[in-house]
Amino acid sequence: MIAAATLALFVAVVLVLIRAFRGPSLYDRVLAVNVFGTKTVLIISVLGFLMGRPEFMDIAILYALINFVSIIAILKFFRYRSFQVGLTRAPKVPPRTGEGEA
Amino acid sequence: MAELLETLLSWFHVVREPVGGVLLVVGGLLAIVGAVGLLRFPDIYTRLHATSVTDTGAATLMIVGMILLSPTGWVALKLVFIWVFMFLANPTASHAIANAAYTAGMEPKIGPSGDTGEADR
Amino acid sequence: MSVVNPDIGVLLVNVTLLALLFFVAIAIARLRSLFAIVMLTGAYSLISAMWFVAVDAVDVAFTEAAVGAGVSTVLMLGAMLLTARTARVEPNWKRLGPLAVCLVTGAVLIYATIDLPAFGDADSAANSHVGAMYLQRTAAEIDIPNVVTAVLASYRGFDTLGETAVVFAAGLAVSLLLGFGERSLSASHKPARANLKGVLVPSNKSDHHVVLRVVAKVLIPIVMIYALYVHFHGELSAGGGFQAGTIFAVAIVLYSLLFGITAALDAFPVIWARSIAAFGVLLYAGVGFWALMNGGNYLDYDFVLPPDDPDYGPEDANTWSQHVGIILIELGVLFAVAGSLISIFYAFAGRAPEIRDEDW
Amino acid sequence: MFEFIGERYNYWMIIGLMMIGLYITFQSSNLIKRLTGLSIFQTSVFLFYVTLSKVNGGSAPILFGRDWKGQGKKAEAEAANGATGDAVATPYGGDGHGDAGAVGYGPVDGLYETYSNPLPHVLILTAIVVSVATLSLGLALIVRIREAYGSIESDDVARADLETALAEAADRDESEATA
Repeated sequence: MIAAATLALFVAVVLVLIRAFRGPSLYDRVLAVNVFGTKTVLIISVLGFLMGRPEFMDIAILYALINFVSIIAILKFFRYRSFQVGLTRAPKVPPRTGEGEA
Repeated sequence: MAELLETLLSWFHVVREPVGGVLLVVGGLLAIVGAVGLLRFPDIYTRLHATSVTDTGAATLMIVGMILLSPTGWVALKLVFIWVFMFLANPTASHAIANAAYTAGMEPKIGPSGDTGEADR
Repeated sequence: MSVVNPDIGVLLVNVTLLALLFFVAIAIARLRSLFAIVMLTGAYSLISAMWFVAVDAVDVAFTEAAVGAGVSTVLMLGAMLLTARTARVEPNWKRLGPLAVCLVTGAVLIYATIDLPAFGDADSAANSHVGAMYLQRTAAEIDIPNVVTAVLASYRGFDTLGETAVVFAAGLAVSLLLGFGERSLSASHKPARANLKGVLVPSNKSDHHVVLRVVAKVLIPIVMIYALYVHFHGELSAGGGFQAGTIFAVAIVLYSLLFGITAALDAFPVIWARSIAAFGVLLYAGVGFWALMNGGNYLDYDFVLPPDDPDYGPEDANTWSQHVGIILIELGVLFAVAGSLISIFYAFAGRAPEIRDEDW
Repeated sequence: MFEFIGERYNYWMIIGLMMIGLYITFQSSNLIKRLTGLSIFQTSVFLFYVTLSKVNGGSAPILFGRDWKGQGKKAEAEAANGATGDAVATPYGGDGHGDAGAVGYGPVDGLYETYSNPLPHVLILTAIVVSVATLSLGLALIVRIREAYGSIESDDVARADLETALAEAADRDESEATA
């Protein structure tokens, strides 16, 4: 059963990779890599069970936590062309110079 | 009451492994369905739809299956954490991608079916 | 949990994952959009983390996950913001020379693999001498279950000190090249909103990003606590200072991406990043000197807390003292890695992009 | 034959990756793409080390089961009672693997379970963090090159350098001629 589930996940991963290769738009690639990340979480967990020592789940927790950091970086990359401004209105700090959004 | 609990527990130990295995396999099939949707659907929005729905579904099924299979409580607890974090982070990422694609001016494909969306490469 | 035959399953996973890595690498070689290359590099990192898990290197997989899931993608994108987005097309004849060199080198190397030990050979030279000795001795001498942490922190502490110093030096060099992020404080910077064709679009409601802000407010503290868990759990299971430092840096990067670099500089000033990086290296080296002052060798943790015993010598195992030494130097690694990576990120993010529209 | 391929498949794939990285580094004139190629090359070295550390039937080098819980006072008490069981633990004994069944299998002397080799893991774990630090250093240099030359294609940079050198030489000749 576990082996069958691993196999199914690998098939899914290959299909997702094909989408990442083909594009066509940049957002398709981003989406494919994001889906790839969630599949990685599942594969790492299942591999632990497959190998008989499922206590190394921590790596999967890590991916589940911080995999969307790169998605937010990409969002900023395309929308703002800068990592400097926040995604929100200016936070409540004394403004130093022309920070925040226009 | 105690007897009932004991019976339930013994039942649980009998069905644990088969039910966990079946959930794992069903989750894996759902993951494949989502990936096929990602591959075959015509534009970014439909692809997002296919993957974000099936991804959380597949993750839930597989994680519940693994919780049933897990040998110790710690492993089950870690799996619960994975589930919670995925439920927080996955829809957020989908939202961010959809938002970015929309504000960048990506148009949804509207028209008769059969247009695979590869033409505008 | 008995499985059919663990070796067969692991072997198949190994074969599949390496083939996937190979195809991703070929795709990277063929693309010229730098953005697509960065995305595929992310996928490459994910596949290699899976492969590390499949061949039992869980600590390595942890490090690859911590580095690949956030830091390296963000740094590549940050550099692309300051440079260009596409690579130029190369004429075809220019590919022939490199291709020939690579084919010949590859053929020579593949010929050499005939002499290498078989995959999984327990009796190979690499696996039988010093590696086996670490496995045998760790439980008695260091008294922690994670042999990788024991080797990293205690048996080969010199190596790790060197690596920590290299990370610190790289962080320092990047800061010297690009600045410490102070530029962002003086730059009056107006965010450009652009669509795919480079046309500025007017601001609208979706700019507030309520979803991202709320979720990040929940997740950033969890990421930081998780970094501490990884750090202090590193002696019992996979994890340790390198991973925890990277995860902590990712939390700061996430905060900075969502709330702006000015807010991040208020929450975690550059001087803190610089200071903890230097403090970490000094703490690590100081533990070595402390052991030296107590009569042992440099970085000999048996002498971190020596008992009041005139006959105490290098042959006595003192696992409590080892524990204290390992905790101290792991803290040093945590501080050095987190501080260096945060100041590297500030250096890239703090520079105002001067990208031209034709490069975009 | 099949066994031979199975035993060396990893090496061949890793060499393939290494050559792809080398090819990208040689062929591309874009400096960021070059760094990507270099990091693929670097990763292939990591994969090679970790491949060497795998032991058949082994698991992650984190002690578990009897190897870990049997340690300490309980094990000493058991040893005092002479109840250590069949395989008597002999720490520090031998320099390699016992002959537990087939060649190339079985735990290290003095241990009950089989583990993979921890040493390459340690080397690669630190190398990954160092690799991201050095990658960022390379990217910082590229950013400065872009600011100085206005391009990150190495051909352009070389041409600009050549033009500057020629102009300087011409200036020097001129000033020498006037002097």
